[in-house]
Amino acid sequence: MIDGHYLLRRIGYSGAAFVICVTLTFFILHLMPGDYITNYLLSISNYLPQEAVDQFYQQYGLDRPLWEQYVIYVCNILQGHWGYSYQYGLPVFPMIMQKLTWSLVILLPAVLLGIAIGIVLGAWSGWKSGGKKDLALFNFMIVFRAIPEFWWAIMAVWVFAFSLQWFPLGGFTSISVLSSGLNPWDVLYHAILPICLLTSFIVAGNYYVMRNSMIAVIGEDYITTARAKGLDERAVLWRHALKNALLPMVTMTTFQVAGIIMGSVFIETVFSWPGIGLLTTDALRMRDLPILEGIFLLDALMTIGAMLAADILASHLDPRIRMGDQ
Amino acid sequence: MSLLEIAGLSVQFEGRDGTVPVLDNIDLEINSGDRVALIGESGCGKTVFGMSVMRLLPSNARVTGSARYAGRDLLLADEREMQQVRGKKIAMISQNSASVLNPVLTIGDQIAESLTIHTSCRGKDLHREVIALLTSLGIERPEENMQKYPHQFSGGMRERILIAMALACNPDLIIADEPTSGLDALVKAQILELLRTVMQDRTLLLITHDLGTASALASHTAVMYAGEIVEYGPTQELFTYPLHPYTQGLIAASPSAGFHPIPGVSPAPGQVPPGCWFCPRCTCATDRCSTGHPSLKKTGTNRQVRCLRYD
Amino acid sequence: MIEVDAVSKYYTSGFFSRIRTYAVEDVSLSIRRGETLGLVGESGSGKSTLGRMMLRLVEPSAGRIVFEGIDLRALKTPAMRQLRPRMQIVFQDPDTALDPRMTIWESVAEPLMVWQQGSRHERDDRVLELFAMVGLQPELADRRPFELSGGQKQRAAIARAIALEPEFIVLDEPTAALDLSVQAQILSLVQVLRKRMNLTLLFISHDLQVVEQMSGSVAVLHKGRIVEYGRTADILHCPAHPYTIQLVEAARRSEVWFGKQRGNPGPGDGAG
Amino acid sequence: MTRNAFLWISVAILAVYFTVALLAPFIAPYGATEITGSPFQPPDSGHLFGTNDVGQDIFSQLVYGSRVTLIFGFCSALLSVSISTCAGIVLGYYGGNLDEVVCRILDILMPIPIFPLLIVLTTFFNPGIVQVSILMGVLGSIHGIRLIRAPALSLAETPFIEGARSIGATDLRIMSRHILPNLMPVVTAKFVSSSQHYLVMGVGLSFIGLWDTMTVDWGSMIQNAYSSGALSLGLWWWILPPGIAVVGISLALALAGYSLEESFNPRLEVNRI
Repeated sequence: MIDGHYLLRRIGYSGAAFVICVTLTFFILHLMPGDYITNYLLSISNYLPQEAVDQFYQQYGLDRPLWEQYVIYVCNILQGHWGYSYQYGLPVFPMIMQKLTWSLVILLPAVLLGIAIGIVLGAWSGWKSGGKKDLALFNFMIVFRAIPEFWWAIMAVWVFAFSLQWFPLGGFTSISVLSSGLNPWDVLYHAILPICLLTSFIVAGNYYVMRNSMIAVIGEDYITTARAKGLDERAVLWRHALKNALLPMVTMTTFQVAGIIMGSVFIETVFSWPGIGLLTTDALRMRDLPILEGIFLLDALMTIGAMLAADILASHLDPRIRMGDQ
Repeated sequence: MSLLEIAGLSVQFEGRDGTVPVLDNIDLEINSGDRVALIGESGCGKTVFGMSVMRLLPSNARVTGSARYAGRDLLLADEREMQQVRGKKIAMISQNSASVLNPVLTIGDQIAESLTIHTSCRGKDLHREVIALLTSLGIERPEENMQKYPHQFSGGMRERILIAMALACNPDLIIADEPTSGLDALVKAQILELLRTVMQDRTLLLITHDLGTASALASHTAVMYAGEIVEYGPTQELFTYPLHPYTQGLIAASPSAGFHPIPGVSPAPGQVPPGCWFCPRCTCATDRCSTGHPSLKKTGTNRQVRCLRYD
Repeated sequence: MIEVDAVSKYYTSGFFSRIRTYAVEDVSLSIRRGETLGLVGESGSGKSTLGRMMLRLVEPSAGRIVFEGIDLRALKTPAMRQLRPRMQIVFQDPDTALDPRMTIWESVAEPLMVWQQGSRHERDDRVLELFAMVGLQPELADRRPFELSGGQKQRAAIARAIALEPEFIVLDEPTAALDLSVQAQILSLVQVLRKRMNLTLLFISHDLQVVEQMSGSVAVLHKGRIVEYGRTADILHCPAHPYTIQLVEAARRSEVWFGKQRGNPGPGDGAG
Repeated sequence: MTRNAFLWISVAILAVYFTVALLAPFIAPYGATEITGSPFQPPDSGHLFGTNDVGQDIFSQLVYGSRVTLIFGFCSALLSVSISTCAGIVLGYYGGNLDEVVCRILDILMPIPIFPLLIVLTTFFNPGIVQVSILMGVLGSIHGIRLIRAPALSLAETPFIEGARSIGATDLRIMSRHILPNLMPVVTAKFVSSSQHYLVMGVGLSFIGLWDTMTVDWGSMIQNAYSSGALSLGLWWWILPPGIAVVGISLALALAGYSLEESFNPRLEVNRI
């Protein structure tokens, strides 16, 4: 049913966006003073045997013309060869993937919970807009969102971990891991506070968008039409208001979720959670460009993919896009 | 037999800067089989009137008076009772605009909706019913069209769909709010013809600013000015022998009469002059018109007028 | 005075598409000085586009528009700008015809400001004069559009349009958004101004009856093409094109519904 | 409290912050990196907010640090909103092929994540506050242009703009006298919300170590205190002042932003009655 042209165009845009990202990282690497192989080798050892340099030059095609290097670079990226970390001398891709797994442990539940709770609260608040409870919740959310994420995290550590000692101060596991191995319950215990914090950030973002969207929808004429048919309020909300209010949410939620990588950087830094966020902070301090570029590429891939999915979902939900708007 | 009896209906809106009166002391009786038109210019409160009977005004509206339907005052009914009335007993054809139909539901779903709430019609029967409705309103290929979404229809077709939605449960009274505004001349003529046919033996409250639409559809006409009814009577009589100076002015201002304008502007809500509200624009006003506010007087068998000249 | 010769306006969708959607197709007409031409058509028939093309507010895709012997399409932007004061437009919807952030005074005075006409003092006098010409009370001068009624806004829009004493005015459904009694006020104002300033008018409307009152000749536009063009009375009495026939019939019918019930109206003859 | 009261309170708070940043040398008793006492001194009359791990005066650091934070937040917001407004108005007003091309490019750029890109670029350039502000402003305007272009486009299609063209007003006059004033509500609200956003982002970036270690600002102060264990050592005067400073200005900007947005968005207002 989906308009094929629309879909093709969207996929084309996504591809172009990724090409731009890859090109960007390629040129950043190449515009570095010196070349990236020398930089890499220098960062792991002070002594540079000429043969090693030559071998690397050949292997990475640095002796070829720029466009050939570019092609090789793109091929490498596509095959998962994302270069070597200055800091650790290890290949970037597996490193990032391993950290990503840890990030997902807190990101996944937070995103799912956050979207669900945010939408429900926002829809309820928008539906009841103007009421006392709505205003109380709305004002609370404004204040909540205004306070920076890392500050919430620090305060949470202070109150819940340090003062009340309900949760550990940070890290992903207790010291007992050395003797008894990784215990899922222990990890969960360490993850609860970060997950709660991340969830509430996502809730706050989605709440605001959903409430506005709901307020816009309940002012529409078709809501009056639905009431004039004799529908009860529940049916008006579920059948007529909710679906329309959710349409702009699809795209906005994607933006929110894509932006959460920033929130997770702070959370992971404050809680020393060994995910992408902590890796980012580490690499930033050490100016470890290949890792940062890898994180950027990964984030770009995820965001571009999420946006594409959101576009397809939106076009599926909204007949005006699906049928190709006249 | 009186189907809907409205007495002393007033509506005020509470805003930031105090209350604004919109409707003042409206009395109107609609008998079964009547087709009553409510004529007025924009801002005179005629749309608010329809919405107040349906109890669909926003929460900052204060409605007083009574609207008795089948012996029950709708203004006192609770929300659950109103839901039983809306769509089933009293249905509405809203002012036609692109936004009155839900953009994400097919028109078949939207028409079937009122049947689902108010009748036990389900499944195949429901499908058949919707198709019958669409066919009776001159929508071709109903099977195919009921799968379409509102944005795929033209203004004229949307109007037909709105009429179908209103007729679905065979209501006792239909309130049509500007059913022909925003349509092109040809389409408007078609819709008027259609409404004439389907409203033949129904009870209709027509809200419009268009004298042509009123005279084509209505058996009785009420003329509103600045939130009150200034004249009421059988349509034909009223247009032939208008009594109130405002009605006379309206008719003279119509295209076929050669655009003789009424001087001045309608007062904004809450800013009516003392005495007769039409007085500052009236060509036959006397001194007493600017002091005493006239009441709606019966003149003749079936006519009422609010003008001091007929006291 | 103004001549439209085989003018078309089409849109292509996308960069590479060759499919043309015509808004106006091969239209020719002419208006003599002091004459009023009515342009009738339903929404989407291209009548507004045609009116705007005659002022070159919309760029025609093909054809010639000649104003007083000057080919408008051949003019460069500065030369066209010099010509603008001689031709004006009044829009359908008074709500959007005036800048919402300007006072009525500023809106009416803007044309004089743009062309630096007279001293500040003289401009003020001129604006007052314009207010009087269109029947606007001077105390409305400092209000903003949202504080005025539709009729008042349309009067202000007309004052702005006549401020530079144009010769040709396009009236794009000036009363379609107005109430009946206000419509009559505006139309009679237009008639008065037309005589007083010897204006040439293009009167665009979807309402045959309005055009009948306003103009001596009429062009009927249907799907971007002129299907009938001639004296108003002739066309109303014996329309030739099927579309016009339908249109006239529809107008007649509503007149019959209404007219047969109308006796002897008039504001003066109350049945006292 | 009414919306206006909120707005004025926010403006007053902002004024205090700006005064402090402007008059920093007169307000701060010591230099930002000057060692003026023994480490970990609790607040007293000599050191209003105590001292940190090397004996620098926290109050002075706070005062000087406001400069970095405010410059980053407001400059990048100003740049981003200026670019967005100019480009948005030009695209919306002229439309046509230029608009089409630019919009498609923006469509493509839209999903590129700005935050990691900024980190990569700053690592590459290794720049100072001004350069990062510029980068941030330019990257941020990718979203901003769209935001301004949409209302500019619908304004450009309204009759009063055509009317202005028909009286012979030049394009420049139309854009500056008609379109821009009508967009001011959107632009103002966008500026306030962007300042808040960028300011917090700047502190955050500094918290995770964007600037070099010599730059004193609120983010690096918090980072310094947190990573040195200020919490577990109970040195509340070390970590609280910069945090409260950020929270204060961020709240003021957020409240101002919401009040503005609400007063310009009649729909939200109606529902508040």
